[in-house]
Amino acid sequence: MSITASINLQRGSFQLEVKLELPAKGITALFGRSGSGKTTILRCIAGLERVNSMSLSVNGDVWQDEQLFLPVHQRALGYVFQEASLFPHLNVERNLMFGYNRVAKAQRQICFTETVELLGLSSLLKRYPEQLSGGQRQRVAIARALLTSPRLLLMDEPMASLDQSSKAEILPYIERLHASLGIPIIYVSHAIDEVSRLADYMVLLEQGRVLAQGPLQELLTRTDLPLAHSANAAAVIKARVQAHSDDYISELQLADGQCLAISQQNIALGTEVRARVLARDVAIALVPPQQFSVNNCLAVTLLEISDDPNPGHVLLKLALSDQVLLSRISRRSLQRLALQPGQLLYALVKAVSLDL
Amino acid sequence: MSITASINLQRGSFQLEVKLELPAKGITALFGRSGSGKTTILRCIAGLERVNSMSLSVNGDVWQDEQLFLPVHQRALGYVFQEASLFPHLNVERNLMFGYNRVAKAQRQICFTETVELLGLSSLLKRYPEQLSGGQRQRVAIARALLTSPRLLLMDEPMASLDQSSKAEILPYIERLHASLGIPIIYVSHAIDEVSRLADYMVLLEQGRVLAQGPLQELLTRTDLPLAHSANAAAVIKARVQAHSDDYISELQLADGQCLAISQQNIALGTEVRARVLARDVAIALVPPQQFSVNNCLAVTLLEISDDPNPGHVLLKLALSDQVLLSRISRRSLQRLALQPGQLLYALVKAVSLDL
Amino acid sequence: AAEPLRIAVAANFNGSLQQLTAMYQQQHNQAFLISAGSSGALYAQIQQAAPFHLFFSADAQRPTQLVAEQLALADSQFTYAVGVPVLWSTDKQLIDEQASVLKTASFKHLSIAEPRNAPYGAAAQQIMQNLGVWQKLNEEKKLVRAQSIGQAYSQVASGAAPLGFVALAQIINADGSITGSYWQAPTTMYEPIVQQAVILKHAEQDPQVLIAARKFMHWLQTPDAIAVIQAAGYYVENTR
Amino acid sequence: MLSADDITALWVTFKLAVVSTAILLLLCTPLAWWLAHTRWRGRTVIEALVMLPLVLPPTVLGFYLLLLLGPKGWVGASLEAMGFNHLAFTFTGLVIGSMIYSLPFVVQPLTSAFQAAGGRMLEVAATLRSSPVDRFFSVVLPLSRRGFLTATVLSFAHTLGEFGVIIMVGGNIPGSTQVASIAIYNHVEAMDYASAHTLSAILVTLSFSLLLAVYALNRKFKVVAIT
Amino acid sequence: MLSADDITALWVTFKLAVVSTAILLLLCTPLAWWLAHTRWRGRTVIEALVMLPLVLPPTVLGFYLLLLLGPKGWVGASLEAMGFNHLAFTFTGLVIGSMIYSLPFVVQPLTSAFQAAGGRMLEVAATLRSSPVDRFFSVVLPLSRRGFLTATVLSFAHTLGEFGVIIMVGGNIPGSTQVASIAIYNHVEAMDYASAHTLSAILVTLSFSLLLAVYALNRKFKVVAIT
Ligand SMILES: Nc1ncnc2c1ncn2[C@@H]1O[C@H](COP(=O)(O)OP(=O)(O)OP(=O)(O)O)[C@@H](O)[C@H]1O
Ligand SMILES: Nc1ncnc2c1ncn2[C@@H]1O[C@H](COP(=O)(O)OP(=O)(O)OP(=O)(O)O)[C@@H](O)[C@H]1O
Ligand SMILES: [Mg+2]
Ligand SMILES: [Mg+2]
Repeated sequence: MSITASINLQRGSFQLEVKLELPAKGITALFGRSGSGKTTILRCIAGLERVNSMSLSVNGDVWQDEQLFLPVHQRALGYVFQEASLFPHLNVERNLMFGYNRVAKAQRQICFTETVELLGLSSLLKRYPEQLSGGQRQRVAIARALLTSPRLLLMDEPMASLDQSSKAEILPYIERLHASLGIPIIYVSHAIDEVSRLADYMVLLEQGRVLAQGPLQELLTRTDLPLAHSANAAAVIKARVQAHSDDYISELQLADGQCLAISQQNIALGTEVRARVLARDVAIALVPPQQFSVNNCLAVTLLEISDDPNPGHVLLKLALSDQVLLSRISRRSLQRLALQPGQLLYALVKAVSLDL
Repeated sequence: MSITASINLQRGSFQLEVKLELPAKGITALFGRSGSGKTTILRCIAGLERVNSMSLSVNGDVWQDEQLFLPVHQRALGYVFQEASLFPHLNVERNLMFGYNRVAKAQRQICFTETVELLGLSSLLKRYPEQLSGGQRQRVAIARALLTSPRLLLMDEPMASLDQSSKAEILPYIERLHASLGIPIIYVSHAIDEVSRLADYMVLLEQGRVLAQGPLQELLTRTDLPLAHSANAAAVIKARVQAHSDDYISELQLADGQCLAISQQNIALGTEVRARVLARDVAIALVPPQQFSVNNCLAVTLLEISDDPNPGHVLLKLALSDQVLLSRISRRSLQRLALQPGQLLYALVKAVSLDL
Repeated sequence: AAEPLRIAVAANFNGSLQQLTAMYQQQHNQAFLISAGSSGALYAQIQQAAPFHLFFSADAQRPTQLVAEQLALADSQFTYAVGVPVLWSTDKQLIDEQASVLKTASFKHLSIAEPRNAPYGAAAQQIMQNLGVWQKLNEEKKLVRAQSIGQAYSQVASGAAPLGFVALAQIINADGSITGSYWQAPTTMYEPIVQQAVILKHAEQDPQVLIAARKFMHWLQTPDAIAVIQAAGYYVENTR
Repeated sequence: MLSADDITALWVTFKLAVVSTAILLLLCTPLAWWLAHTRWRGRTVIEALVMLPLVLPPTVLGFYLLLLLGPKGWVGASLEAMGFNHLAFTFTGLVIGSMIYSLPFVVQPLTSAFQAAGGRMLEVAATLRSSPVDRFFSVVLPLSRRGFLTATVLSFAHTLGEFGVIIMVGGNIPGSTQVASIAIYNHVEAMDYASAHTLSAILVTLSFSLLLAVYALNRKFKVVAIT
Repeated sequence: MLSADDITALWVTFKLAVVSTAILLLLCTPLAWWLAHTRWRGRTVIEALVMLPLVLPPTVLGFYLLLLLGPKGWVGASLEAMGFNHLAFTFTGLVIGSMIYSLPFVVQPLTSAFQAAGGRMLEVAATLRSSPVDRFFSVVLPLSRRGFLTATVLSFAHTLGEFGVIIMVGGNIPGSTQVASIAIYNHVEAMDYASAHTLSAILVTLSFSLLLAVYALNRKFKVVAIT
C-alpha cells in the first residue's frame, strides 16, 4: 500500500515534473527551497489544481488518472494551508466544526475536545479569526484539518509561526495521532530539525523536480545530497530502549551491543526508537577521554571523509555497526588527528544533545 | 538616543501593558509565546492601533503622546507584516515601487536593484502576488519595507516561511543594512537561534507584560529566565579576531588571552565580534582530553549549577574571565564528575559549532 | 349586477368619470373598475385583449380605429365631451382678454401637452399657429411639452412654467370660479377636441355586461349626466 | 383619507415587490455565479445584454412586453395554445415585467460579490469535505451578504416606484394590477394633489421603515472584513 | 428614417447620461466611503434615505422636484434671489433630476465595494508612506473597481431609459431637454410604431455597444481576486 503520484504541470516559466512513491504509513517530508514546488505538489494531491496529465492513487484507491478526477471534497484528506485561511465569517468553534460536521459520525476518529485542548484553543472558541494572533490562527487551522479525521493529511509548513513551546506541545500530538490512527502525513517544512524528528520518508525537491526520495535515514546521510551538508545535518540511529535509570537517563541499546545514554524518555522497555544525532554534535577521539562530561563514547569506523560547503569543515561518515553516523569536524582537527578512512575511532555525543 | 514606548491597551480579555526602553541602534528582539502581544506592540509603534494612553518617542522625536498622534504615513518606519500582505492588484515591481516612490529622492538610502537582487526577486518583478510561492511573497514584503529607507524597521517574523539558505542570504544583508545605515530594527521571532544571532537587545514578553528586557548577552544567560532553559539556550561571547590561518580557521582572542578557533570568517583582524555558543554544545572535562577532535578547550570556573526543565539535565554557568558561558550536561555527568561551584574546569567547544 | 363594468379611461377624464360612476352606482347599484392611463397606452392594451368593457378616449381617432379593427361596437361610439383648451396662469395679472402675453412672449416657458399624442396639445398648437406665435416660441425653446394635459397642469400649477395651455376642466373650481388668469380661445382657432367613448368587443362575452354597458352609456347622455360633465368644464354636444 | 383602492394598491405593490425580488434573487444567483466565474469570452456579451432592460423607457419596454405576453405575442400565444391564459393584465404578467426591468439591479451586484467571494475560502471549504452546493451556501452566501443586500434593496425599492412597465403590462386594474405608484400618478393626473401627497407619504414611510429594518438587521450580523 | 429631432434627442440622452453619471460618481464616492466606514449608528438612516428616490414613481418624484427647483420652489427661488435662473426646464435641472433618481444605483455598489476594500491593505499602504488621500486613489480605487463598474453601468443605463423625472423637470423641449426615451414614447403614443421600433433599435444598439466596450475594457485589466 502506498501513495503514488505522477504530476506534470506548467505555471508560467515554472515546470513541475515529479513522480512520487510514498509509503502509506508514516510521515513524508517535502523538503526544498522556496519556490521549488512544495505547495504546488500538495495542491495537486488535494485536487485543487486541475492538471490533466496527472495520476494519483492513495492506498490503492485511484483518486485521479486520465479518466477520473475525484473532486476535492470527496478526497478524505486534511489540508493545513501555508496561510491559516480561516473563514472570516465564522468564529473559532464554527471554523473547527465546519469540517467536523461534514464527516459521518461513524468515520470520526478524532475527539473534538481533546484536539481543542491540545492545541490550546479552549479559551478562544468564541473569537473571530481577526481577533487571534498569528500563531493562534495557525493552531486553529491545524485543528480544523485534523477534525475531518482525514485518511491523508497534507501540512504546508504548519509550524512556521509557532514558538518552540507550542511546537513542542503539538509535534508529539501529531506523532501520536499518526501512530495510533495510522494517518499518513505529507509534511512541508523548512526546518530540518522538525523534519528529521518527524519524518520517516523524505522527498527532496529542486526547481520542480525530485532530487531524491527515500527513507529519511538514508537521505540524511547521503553526502551527495545537500542535506548532509546543511548546518543541521543529522543522522538517525535505530536503537532499543533497554533501561531507565534513576538519574533520569534512558539507556538505548544498539544492534552491536553498544549503549547510548539519553535524557529520560517515557517509552516502554524494548520499544524500538530512532535517535537523532546531529553531525555538529559528534566529536571524534582516538582514545576515549577521561574525566569528561560526555556520556556517550561509541566505537565507530570511519567510512568516508567529504568536503563541506564551509572549507574549514569536513564531514565524516562513520559506521556504527550497520548504521551510519555523521560527524562534522574542522579541517584542522582532521589534520591534527590524521584521520584516514577505515580507521577505528570513538564518536563522542553528549546525552543532552540526543533527541528521539 | 533611544526608542521609548509606554503602551496600555485592552482587547477583549487580553491586556497589553508594557514600558519599553530600546536602544536606538541595533536590533531588538521581541520574544514571547504565541499570543503574548508581539504583533500588537509592533502595531502600536506603527500607529495602526489607536491607543489613547500611549506614548512613543523615537530618537527624541515624539511620535505619540496624550496630545499628539503622528499618522502612520508620517512615521518613517518600515513594517514587514506577519503575513506578506502584498497588494493583489500590483505586480511585484509595483509593489516594491509603492513605498519607494513615496520617499523623497534625497531620503532614499537603499538601492533598488541591489535589494531586488539580494532578495532574489529579479526574475519575479513582473509576476502578480498570486503567482508567487509563500517564501517569495515574504521576500517581496521584506524588500518593499526596506525600500522606504525607514528610520525604524519593524519586522514581524519576517523569516518564518523562508528556508535555511534563503535565511542565510537575507540575514547578513539585514545585518549589513543596519550596520551601515544604523537603522534600528525591532524584530519579532520565535527562532532563538535567529534572535541570538541578530539581536543586540531583547524584550521578553509574557501575556502582554514585559518579563525582562536588556542586552541580549545578559538575558540569554540569566538562569531565572526561560531563555537559558530553552533547547537552544546560548551564550554570546565577545572576542577579537586575531588571526586567519590557512586551514580556514579564524582565531579569536578572549579578554583573558585564551583563544577560540572558529570556521573562517571574512572579517578584518582586530575587529570585535560576538560568538554564539550553545549550551548544548559545551562539554566539560576535568583534564584537557587528548587525541580529540575538539579544538577549543577553555579554562573556566564553575559559577552555578541550576536545574533544567528536563530532570536529566543540569545547566552550568561558567565564568570565562568576565564573560559567562552556559553548558548543559546530564545529571549523570554532573554526579560522575562530582562538580562543585568554584571548581576550575575545561569547557570543550567544537570549532564547527561556533557561530558569529 | 355581479360583474363590475371595466372602464379604461383617458387620465384627464378620470376625475369626472369617478364622479359620474359614483352617482350611477347609487342609482343603479352597478359596480365599476376604472383603469386610467394615456389613451395611447390604453389603445395598445385593448389591441392586446385587455379585459375592458368600455373605453373613454381623449380623442375620436382611437375609438374610430378600434371600431375599424372590429374591437369595438360601432353603434356604441359617441362623443361624451368636447374639451375646452384654455391658456392659464396662476398669476392673476399675466393673461389679459386678448392673450397679448403670447405675442410679447415675456415669459420663460409655456407648457403644453405633447401635440402629437394629446388632443389638447394639438389644439394649443393650432391656436398659437393661428395667432402666428407658434414658430417663434418653438424656436426660442419656450415651449415645454408635457406628456399629458395632466402634466401640463402640474407644471403650471407648481409655478415652474408661468403659464400653459390646459383644459378648462382642470382649472374650474366646484363653484365655477377660476383661480388665476386665463384666456379661452375662440373655437374657430382649433379643431374641436372631441372625446369619444365606445363599448369594446370584450363586453359581448357576457350578455349581462353588455346590457349594463349599454345602459350606462345611455345614462351618460341623459341631462343628469350631461350637467355633471358640463359643470366639470366640458362642452357637450347633445346630438349623437 | 385613503380610498379602498389606494389601500389595495399599496398591498399589491408590496406583494409585487416581494414576489418579484424573491424570484429574481433565486434566478439570478446562478446566472451571476456563472458570470463571475466563467472564463468564456462571450461572457461580456451576456453582461451587456443583462443591462439592456434599463436602456429602454419603461413604458416602451412594457409595450414590447405587452406585445410578447399578450394573446398575439409569441409567449402569450404559446401559452394559450397549451391551454393556459396569456399573461397580459395578470399579476403573473406584472411579476414578469418588473422582474425583467429589475434584472440588472440584481445581476450586477451579485456578480461583483461573487467575484470577490471566490478563491481561497472555497478551496479551504472543499478540503473540509464541503460539496459545491454546500460551499455555495456555507461560504459564498455569507461572504457575499453585502451583494445580496444591495441586490435585494435596489430591486425591491425599484419595483415599488416604477410603473412604466407595470401600467403597460398590467393594465392598471384596481384590485389586481393597480399598484401604489400608478395610483399616485393617477391622483396627480387628476389634480388630486392631496391624495397624491398622502399616498406618497405613506409609501415613502412604509418603504423607509422597511429599508431601515433591513439595514439595521444587516448590521446586527458581524460585518466581515474580507482582507 | 430618423428626424433631426430624434438625432438631437439621442445626443442629449447620451450627454445627460455621461454628465450625470460622472457627477454622481464624484459626489457619491465620499458619501459611500463614509457610509462604509463610519461607526455612527445613524448610518442606517442615511442608507435607507439614499434609497428613497427609487420608491416614488418617477413622474411623481419629478413633480416634487419641479416644485423644489421651479421659481417658487425653495431651491429655484433662492437661485433667483441670487440672480441666477431657476432650474426647471433646463439641462442643469435635468442633470439634477436624473442624479437624484440614480443616486441609489451609485451609492449602494460603492458602499459595498468600499466595505470590502478596507482593512489590511490600507494599513500596509499607510506604513509605506501613503497619505489617506493617496491611499484612496492607489489602493481603494483599484481594489473596488468592480463596484465602480457596477455603479457606472447602472447609473448610465438607467439614465438612458428613464424619463419620468426628466420629462417633468426638463419639459421635453426638443433640441434642449428632449431625450431619446421621450421621443420613443411619443412615437408609441402617436401609434407611429415603425419610428418607435427604429429609434428603440438604435438606442439599444448604441447602448449595447457602449456597455460591451466597458465590460471588455474592464476584463482587459487583471481581475483581482481579493481572497
Ligand atoms: N501562475 C504562476 N505563474 C508563474 N509561476 C508560478 C505561478 N504560480 C506559481 N508559480 C511558481 O511556481 C513555483 C512553485 O511554487 P510553490 O508555491 O509550489 O513553491 P513552494 O515550494 O511552496 O515555495 P515556498 O516554500 O516559498 O512556499 C514558484 O517558483 C512560483 O513562483
Ligand atoms: N479583538 C480581540 N479580542 C480579544 N483578544 C484579542 C483581540 N485581538 C487580539 N487579541 C489577543 O491578543 C493577544 C496578542 O495578540 P498578538 O497578535 O499581539 O500576539 P503575538 O504575540 O503576535 O502572537 P503570535 O506569535 O501568535 O503572532 C492574543 O492572545 C490575541 O488572542
Ligand atoms: Mg509554499
Ligand atoms: Mg503575531
